[in-house]
Amino acid sequence: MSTPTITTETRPDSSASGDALTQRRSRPGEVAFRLAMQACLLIAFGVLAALLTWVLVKGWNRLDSRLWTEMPTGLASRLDGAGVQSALVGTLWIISLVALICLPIGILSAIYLEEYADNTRWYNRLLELNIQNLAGVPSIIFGILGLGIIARALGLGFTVITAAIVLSLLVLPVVIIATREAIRAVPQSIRHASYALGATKWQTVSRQVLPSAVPGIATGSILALSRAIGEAAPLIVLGAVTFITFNPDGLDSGYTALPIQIYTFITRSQSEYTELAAGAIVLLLAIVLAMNSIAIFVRNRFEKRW
Amino acid sequence: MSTSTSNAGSAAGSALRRGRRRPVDSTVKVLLVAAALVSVATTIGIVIALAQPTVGFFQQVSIVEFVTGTSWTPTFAQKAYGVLPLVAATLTVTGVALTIAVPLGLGSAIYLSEYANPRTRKVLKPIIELLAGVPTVVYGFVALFALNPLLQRWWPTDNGPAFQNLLIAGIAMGIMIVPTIASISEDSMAAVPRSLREGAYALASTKMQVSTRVVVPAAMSGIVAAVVLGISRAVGETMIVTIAGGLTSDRIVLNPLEGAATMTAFIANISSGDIPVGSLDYDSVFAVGALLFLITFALNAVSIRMVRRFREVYE
Amino acid sequence: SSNNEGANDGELSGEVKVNGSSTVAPLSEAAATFYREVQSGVNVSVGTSGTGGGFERFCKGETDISDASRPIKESEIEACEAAGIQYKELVVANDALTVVVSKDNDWADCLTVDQLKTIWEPNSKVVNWNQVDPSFPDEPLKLFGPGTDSGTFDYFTDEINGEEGASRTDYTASENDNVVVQGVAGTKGGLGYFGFTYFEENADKLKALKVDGGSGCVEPSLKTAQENTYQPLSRPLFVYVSDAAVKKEQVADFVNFYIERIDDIVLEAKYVPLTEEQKSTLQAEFDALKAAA
Amino acid sequence: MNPTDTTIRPGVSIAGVGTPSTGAPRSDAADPVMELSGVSVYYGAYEAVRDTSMPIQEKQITAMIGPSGCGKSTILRSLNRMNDLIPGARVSGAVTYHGQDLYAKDVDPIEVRRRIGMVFQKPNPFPKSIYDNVAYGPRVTGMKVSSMDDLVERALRDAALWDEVKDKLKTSGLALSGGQQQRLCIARTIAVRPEIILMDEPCSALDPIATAKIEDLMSELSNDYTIVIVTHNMQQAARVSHYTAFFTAEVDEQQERHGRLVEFSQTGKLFTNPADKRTEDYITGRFG
Amino acid sequence: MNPTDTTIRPGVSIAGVGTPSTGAPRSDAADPVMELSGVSVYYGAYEAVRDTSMPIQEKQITAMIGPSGCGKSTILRSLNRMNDLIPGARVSGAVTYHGQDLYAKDVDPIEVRRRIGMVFQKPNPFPKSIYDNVAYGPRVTGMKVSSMDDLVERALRDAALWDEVKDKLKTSGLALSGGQQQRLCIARTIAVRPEIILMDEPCSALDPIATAKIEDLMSELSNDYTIVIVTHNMQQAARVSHYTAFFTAEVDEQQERHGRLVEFSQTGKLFTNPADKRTEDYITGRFG
Ligand SMILES: Nc1ncnc2c1ncn2[C@@H]1O[C@H](COP(=O)(O)OP(=O)(O)OP(=O)(O)O)[C@@H](O)[C@H]1O
Ligand SMILES: Nc1ncnc2c1ncn2[C@@H]1O[C@H](COP(=O)(O)OP(=O)(O)OP(=O)(O)O)[C@@H](O)[C@H]1O
Ligand SMILES: [Mg+2]
Ligand SMILES: [Mg+2]
Repeated sequence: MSTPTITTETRPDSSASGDALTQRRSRPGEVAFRLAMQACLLIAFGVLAALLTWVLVKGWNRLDSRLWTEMPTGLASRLDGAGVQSALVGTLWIISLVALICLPIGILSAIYLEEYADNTRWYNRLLELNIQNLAGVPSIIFGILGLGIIARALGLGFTVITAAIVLSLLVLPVVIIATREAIRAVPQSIRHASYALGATKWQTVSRQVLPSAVPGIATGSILALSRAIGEAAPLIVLGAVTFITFNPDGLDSGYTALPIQIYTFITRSQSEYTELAAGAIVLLLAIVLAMNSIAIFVRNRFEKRW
Repeated sequence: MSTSTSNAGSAAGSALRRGRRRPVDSTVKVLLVAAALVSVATTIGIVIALAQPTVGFFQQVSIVEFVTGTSWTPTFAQKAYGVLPLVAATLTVTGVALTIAVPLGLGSAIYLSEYANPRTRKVLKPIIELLAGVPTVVYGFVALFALNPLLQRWWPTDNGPAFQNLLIAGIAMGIMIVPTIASISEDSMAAVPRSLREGAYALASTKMQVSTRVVVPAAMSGIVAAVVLGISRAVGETMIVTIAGGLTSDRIVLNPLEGAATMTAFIANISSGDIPVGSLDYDSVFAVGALLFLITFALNAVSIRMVRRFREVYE
Repeated sequence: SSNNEGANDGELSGEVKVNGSSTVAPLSEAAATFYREVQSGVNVSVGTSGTGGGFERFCKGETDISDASRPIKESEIEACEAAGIQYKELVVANDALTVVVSKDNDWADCLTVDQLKTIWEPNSKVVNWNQVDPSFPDEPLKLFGPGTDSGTFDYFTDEINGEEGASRTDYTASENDNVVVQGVAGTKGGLGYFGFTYFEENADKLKALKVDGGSGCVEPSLKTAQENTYQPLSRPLFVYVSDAAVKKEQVADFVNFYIERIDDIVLEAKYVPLTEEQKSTLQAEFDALKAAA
Repeated sequence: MNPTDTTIRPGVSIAGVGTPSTGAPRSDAADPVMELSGVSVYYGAYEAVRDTSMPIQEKQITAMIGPSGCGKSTILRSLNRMNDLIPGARVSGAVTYHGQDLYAKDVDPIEVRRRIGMVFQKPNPFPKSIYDNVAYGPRVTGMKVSSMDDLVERALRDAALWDEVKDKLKTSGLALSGGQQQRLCIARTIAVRPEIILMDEPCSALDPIATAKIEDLMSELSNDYTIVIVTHNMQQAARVSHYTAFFTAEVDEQQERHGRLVEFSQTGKLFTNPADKRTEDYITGRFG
Repeated sequence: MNPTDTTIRPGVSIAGVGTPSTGAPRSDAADPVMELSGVSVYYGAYEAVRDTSMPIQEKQITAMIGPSGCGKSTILRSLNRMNDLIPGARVSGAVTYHGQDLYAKDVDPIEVRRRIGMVFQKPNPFPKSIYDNVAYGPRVTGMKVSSMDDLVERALRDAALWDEVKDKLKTSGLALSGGQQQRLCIARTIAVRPEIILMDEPCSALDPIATAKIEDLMSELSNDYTIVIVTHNMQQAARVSHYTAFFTAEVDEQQERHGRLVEFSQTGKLFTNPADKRTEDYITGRFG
């Protein structure tokens, strides 16, 4: 260990300094730190991987086509043959509607904020702040909003469309923020080039900015939808119906959804329910993780690095 | 106008006057503003949905009792409306979650950003982001049926943790938050300009010194924002605590080995319970909801400020 | 698979919306599952918004049938009246609230109502089994119970402590049946109560205590509950049906089916079947309702 | 405003203007097509360039030179209202185009930019095909064209790029080399047949060979177009331009830097016989 | 390796080396403290600079000039193993420091960088206080110092910054002007008392006044330190350096560009009497 004992008055003796380079210092702290950081990564993701594997094992017996071809049953004696088809279809209904409601509104809002709003104006700043705030509001509060305003005040009742609107509002900030970032990543030079050719604002936005931002928007949108798929809390407050043996057939139909179904299974004490819950979780995870993978792939593959 | 001629010079000046109408452009703008107003309507909707029952609640229960009382028993015959037990349970769970998530998340981020080779990072970063999307009901399930038996089995003393307890909910929540904290902190570390690292290496720093003395401090506002986001996710998380956290609320529980109701768990339970809607007890849900809304509001304010500072440093 | 005489044999369609107590839900779910086998065109949904949530919707006309683990309350009656909703209360099953202890508990077999009251009354200071009965060992008492927002809680507190909701507060309450099952099963000195179904489903893990309501120790069972000797903890479970709903063919048919198959349904849901007397009342109430509609 | 009404201000030497026949670099030099008088440009409260007056002669190349930050780009962008796009940017004084004040209330900036095109420092082709890059301007401005193919070909020929890309018009503009990209941007600009082309350091991101090509192209284009070019490279200004404006940054009492036009004259004169000491220092490389 | 054992390769003129007494810019010019022999640097499979041999004389300023992309920065970074930090970067040939091969297996790169400091193109102060910026190096290298305050003061004095910042040592280094930031980076570097300071275009982000200050500072520092500077600005090389290396990029058969050392000699000689035609073209501004 050659701690340089150098005062401010002197510097390394130059004639010796060539050799001094080879007296490699051993740095145990260095190694320990690296290992500690590596351990954090391994522990965190090892535990996560272990848990997900555990769910898979737990639900293994239920992982067959019964899961999506069979309806839930109200008969404890027939749990073995039961599935979660109505919940799966309900989830697909809801998510399609969320896409239809949330994506246009979210993308248009983002265009407004990024391209049109003069952010020196108080109302635009307030708008922006409002969206950032909404992004942090707990999902259960959206359930209260849905119950009081959308189901009751607007009279939409306890239907697929109510659930879709509530979840749309819940993930709207996610779509807006992701879209804004994608739009912001389009270099100013592209806009300037377009304006310099005599294009109007909307021409510039619709023909240059949006096409370039598509990968980022797609990524954000898919992530938002997959979040909506997994949400249970607002639906609990909304009083999602928990036992349904038919698939939704319209906007005003009753529904249940996978996370809700899983939650009710979890609260039952028979072990068949626990297994069924695990099976349904694997199904839910498969959907959510597949969507997230697509999103991340799209981003990494298609997003332009300007 | 034909392609072969350039604009006639002398007439060009006056041709600049606004002549053309652009109806598409003005229509579009109306549409965009309308879309942007949806989020405002959402906030107003939330406030309305919370305000009316909350006001009703506070006409019968004093605000002072609500914010200072140490027992919350609206569903019992002897009613008490002190919200502190719910707040305490929320803080306890959040504390446990952060104790796990902050070191693991930060450590992972440092490893990924400073040590891992680019190929490893390219593989691991998306996986982290993927894991951040696991629905919370899954963590609740895992907490109750996987972590809890482990905890009970390995607990060193006889007096083990309750079946539903804040510790297990906190651990599950911590595991849930790790990817978020890791991912956002890694982003902010990656945003620390290369030039700063080079500057530090050129001053004979070791890798650990560069990480801890230059990169982490420089990325601090991003890291703090990640942690604040983690806090607000923990505070607002419902499913894990509902499934695994317990429902006790008659007293302030600070021992994480006991079960207790968080604000969110209380709301979720009452919403599916048997008490008459519209009663005072039922309205307590909205009072708690309003408090939760205010708390996350404050957290957001902190987080937004942090993110802004983090943006300012290098842009 | 089953012979459903009496009911309209034609193909019915439409919806039947049931909502309410999660305690009663297993009955309605079983009914819905059986019914689907005969009328696959009718969509029966069973929600569990709780008895309160169920009545709220019921009295707004949003649902056809309300599952209830307690009788309708004054405020709810007013709400229904205000909205012009006429209804009938139908008793569809009996339940025996069961007091359970751990299998490791070898000292207690029977508790009197008074003993239960000492344990559960508000501000009770009982924290050890030997405070319940000096002959019991020195074993810490740990209490479990259902969510305090549930009808089960209301009923138990009313019968044991004399007032709905009057209870000590320092026990582990949960909506999740597993919590009581696992909690009591895993704690030597544990004690809890819940519906008979949950005990039956977990009889391998738990031991049910006999209850002495003044005329000796009675164990909870289908028989004692049906014979009404398991007192005071056996209670009725209700379904409320509105006039307006019965006007809908498919709802009337479903309720009719529910009543005809009530024994199968109760058996499937592991509740205590109705007595013959209760059954004829049930049929009579329903007939009256149909006549009114 | 009368385009010849150029106020000569203290500290600014304007030479060779108004006497187009004497020593003018081209015999066909005409009256100014644009005119700046007392133009100041602000970014918020900060006055980036102060009080600039100079003419832009028709079908001539006017160069702006000066050290970094002296406001060359700022002034250039004020000529086709590109500054409108920068929040807080504001122009005072008058910029006229054929006598019409560009900043008058009823002037449509979109029309302005159609007539006064711009080429940027970093080549910025759209992430579209070469063909679509060139066709974009005619499409958005709603030009009535008999054959878009012909128009695209002609623009690419005029930009001396046709031979290099004619077989791959459908490939992305981003797949070209830097110099080709810059010529594509020029082709794109001339496809809408502007009268004036503004170029902001169009060669600074290019290698010497590509630079030479663009310089040749500029001389070629000045037969048909009025060109204003900003450049860091004095040799380039000397090589290609007919008129040169030299800007510098002055520091005021509050230690703020403001851009200032120091000298404007015919290029030959400015480089061989500068009127101002600061110009001389700059062109002899004494600073910068 | 014997430091005077400099192979003269075809195509590279090395003048004024090995004869330090003849026309050497300083009378105290000594033996080379560093020596490059046959150094090539690769990024992955791409050979960015080929076969470079040149000496670095003690307490002299050596400048590297040449067009963009010719590998000046690459060579400079190979002198203190900063290239180690770029994944895939690799050095072949020998770089010696006092005769010790810097790339020998047992050499600790951190020790190397303690002795051979570096200043970058864009000032990159840490987002910490001025004081902490300067104290950073001594702290991380574990220097035993009697008084950190004294050390900081002295480094700031040596970097000609003390008077400007002495009253605000606790404010952030980012709050300084560009020129001050660059001097802060120099102060930070000399605080660890290196023997050699490498500077990669240290003035290119600065205005002329700040540039002049840094140039003065370099001359000052060359009394105590060996300095290697990369610059785009020939005038600057001519003004401050004692030796100059001129690099250019050659295109090979596969159209790949490789950096090459064209000529190395005493600065006066290189600028007044270049041995190579390419050097002459470059310094007379015929390209670049
Ligand atoms: N968008 C802007 N907001 C605020 N200030 C700006 C903006 N753009 C430029 N400036 C400032 O205005 C002044 C002039 O800038 P400008 O870009 O016009 O200089 P320039 O002569 O083109 O320099 P360069 O040769 O570096 O391109 C500078 O001080 C610059 O910092
Ligand atoms: N990290 C890297 N990875 C791959 N190639 C690189 C990297 N850094 C530089 N190069 C390439 O190596 C060559 C030399 O680059 P270098 O930065 O050394 O040039 P330079 O002479 O310093 O140029 P400039 O004057 O623009 O700074 C260039 O072709 C460059 O593209
Ligand atoms: Mg510029
Ligand atoms: Mg370089």
